Amino acid sequence: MARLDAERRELAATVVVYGPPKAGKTTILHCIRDRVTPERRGGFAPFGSDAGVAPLLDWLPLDLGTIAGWHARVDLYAIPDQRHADATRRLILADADGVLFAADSQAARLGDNVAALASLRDNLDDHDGRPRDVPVVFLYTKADLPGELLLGEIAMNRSLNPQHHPVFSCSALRGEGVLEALHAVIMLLMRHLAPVREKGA
Amino acid sequence: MALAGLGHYPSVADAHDLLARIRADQGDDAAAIAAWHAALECDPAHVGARKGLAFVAFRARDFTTAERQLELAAMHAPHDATVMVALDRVRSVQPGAVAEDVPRLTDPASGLLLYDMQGMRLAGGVGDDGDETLADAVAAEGAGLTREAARLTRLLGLGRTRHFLVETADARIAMIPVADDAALLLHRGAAIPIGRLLALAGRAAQAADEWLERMR
Amino acid sequence: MRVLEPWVAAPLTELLGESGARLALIMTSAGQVVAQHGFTRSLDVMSAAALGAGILATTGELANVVGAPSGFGAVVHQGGQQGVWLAGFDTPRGRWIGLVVFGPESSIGLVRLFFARFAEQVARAAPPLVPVREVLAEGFERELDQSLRALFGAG
Amino acid sequence: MNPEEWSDALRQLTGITGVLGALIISADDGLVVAETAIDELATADVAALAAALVSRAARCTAAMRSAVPSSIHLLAEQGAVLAVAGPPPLWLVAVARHDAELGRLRLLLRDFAGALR
Repeated sequence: MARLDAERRELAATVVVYGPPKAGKTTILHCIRDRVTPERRGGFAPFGSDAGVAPLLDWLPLDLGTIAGWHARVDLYAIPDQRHADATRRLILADADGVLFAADSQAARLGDNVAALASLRDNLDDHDGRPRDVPVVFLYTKADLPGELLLGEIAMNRSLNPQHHPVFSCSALRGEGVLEALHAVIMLLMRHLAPVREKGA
Repeated sequence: MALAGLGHYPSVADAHDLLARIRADQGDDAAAIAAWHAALECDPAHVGARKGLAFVAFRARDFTTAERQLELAAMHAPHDATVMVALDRVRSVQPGAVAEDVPRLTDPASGLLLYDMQGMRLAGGVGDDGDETLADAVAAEGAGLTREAARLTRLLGLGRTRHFLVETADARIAMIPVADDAALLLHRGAAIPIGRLLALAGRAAQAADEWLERMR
Repeated sequence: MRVLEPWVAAPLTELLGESGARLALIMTSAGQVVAQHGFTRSLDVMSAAALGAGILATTGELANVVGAPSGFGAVVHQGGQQGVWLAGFDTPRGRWIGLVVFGPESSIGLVRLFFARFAEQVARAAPPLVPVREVLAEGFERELDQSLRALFGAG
Repeated sequence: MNPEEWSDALRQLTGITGVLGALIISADDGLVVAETAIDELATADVAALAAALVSRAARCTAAMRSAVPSSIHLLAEQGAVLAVAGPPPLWLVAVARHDAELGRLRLLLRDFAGALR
């Protein structure tokens, strides 16, 4: 849930990266981290010290700087894939102000995408069990794989995105499209947080 | 006048003490002793009454009683120099008494250790053989102990630590804070009377305070 | 130590220093992490927050069932080498939960004592919440867009 | 000693002039096992802090290669805390004003701690 501290003029929001297993959720976080200047990344917790093992990146705080006198930050969480992490998933989503849905572009993964989207809807209830209206942006990953493996954006939209949420295609390896999608979801959630203000309010 | 005052405030230990001193001056030791005991009933920590009882006992050449009373006084007022001086005097005239030297800070085998609140040893030692590694380890733990005692007195609203005693099966250890940022530990065998341990530690603390002052 | 609400930092530092605790996690009763110390992986933080919030909710239910009207003050588990302290406390931001893991150098008593002080300090330090609509100025969106462009190198 | 005798012993201790409270604590976890005290004394805090002090004292005597502490006595400007070891992990603790009859308190604590065994 977005947090506003009027005294310190601080604003913090949470974006959750959701999607089926192996759709590239942590890759997306790595990609964002690598492209943001280090001083904006926020001091994030040290990861496990096993040398040679790539740390599992699941939380990335971003400092957006001062906006209209507000110090704004966004916490990015990648939802865990593990079956046993159901409670964790629900809790992370309970605080989500926006969702970046990573859908795997491979035709063979369409069923996984649909299942993940259904579980997102199930988990997006508020603390009292009512469904919450949270801005969602789609990110179709692995767009750089050979075309014969992919489903194509139109077919993907038909199955996953009949509501016409914003869509971005990305090649996770090269990272194209990821920042644009993040930009879009942050703009949407901020607009959502402060429903277009009355003039001068 | 003291009698009149006592009539008004019979429970005030100081009034009994004053009456006792008048009786002692008049040479009426029995009445003085009774008045001092009355003072101690009002205030068991009354150092003046302890000193008075020691004085009349000393005058009567009862050195054992004099020493015991002064040790009890030292227990309640470890920093009172007059008590220390009186104890020295009693012990020096006591037949067969072995006057115990105040342990010296410069002697690493004195069982006296001075350390700062960072746990660094400033002077002294604790082992019989002046083992420096041991002394450094004790200094490090001692600082933790002094801080813990200060935390307890602060959170329970008891004011500043005066002294801390630990007894084990084989030892008695006194800790006294010195200045604001140091403390000393005095380590003795279990046979030492507590009053004497505190008297020694009190005098050592005084010496340590002066020593620290000179160092600064 | 990592804190999302900066005014929690000083009380948490005191709690950790005075109690000698190894790990600490402060969260909302919904499980949102407010501050943490000592966890090395953020996934562990999320799991601990989820489990902690769940345990406290379950214990509250248990208290109702066995007829302890005000609930249990805290849930404590004392293991051989480590103990866990889990307790809710009220703040102007709603009910929060603290989870503290401590070793033999500390004790339940010390954690209880300094946790109570921590909860008092947090309740005092919390700045008031202000509804969003009142405070976001016009131009916020334009500036946000510019800031994101600069941040993501999109010019 | 049974719990009834415990509270009897604690009541005798608090009967001494200037004694604000007497507790049996578990030194391992810093919690109160039994207590008799005036209302103003935060006995749970006393238990936590006294247990921490006992543990610090034990580290100190260990560093000195001495035996474990059997009693501690802290005198401060406005009060005193005395504690005597009972059967592990129990300690008998008393908090008193600085002008209390500390000598008598110390002896009585010893007697009761011995009887706890």
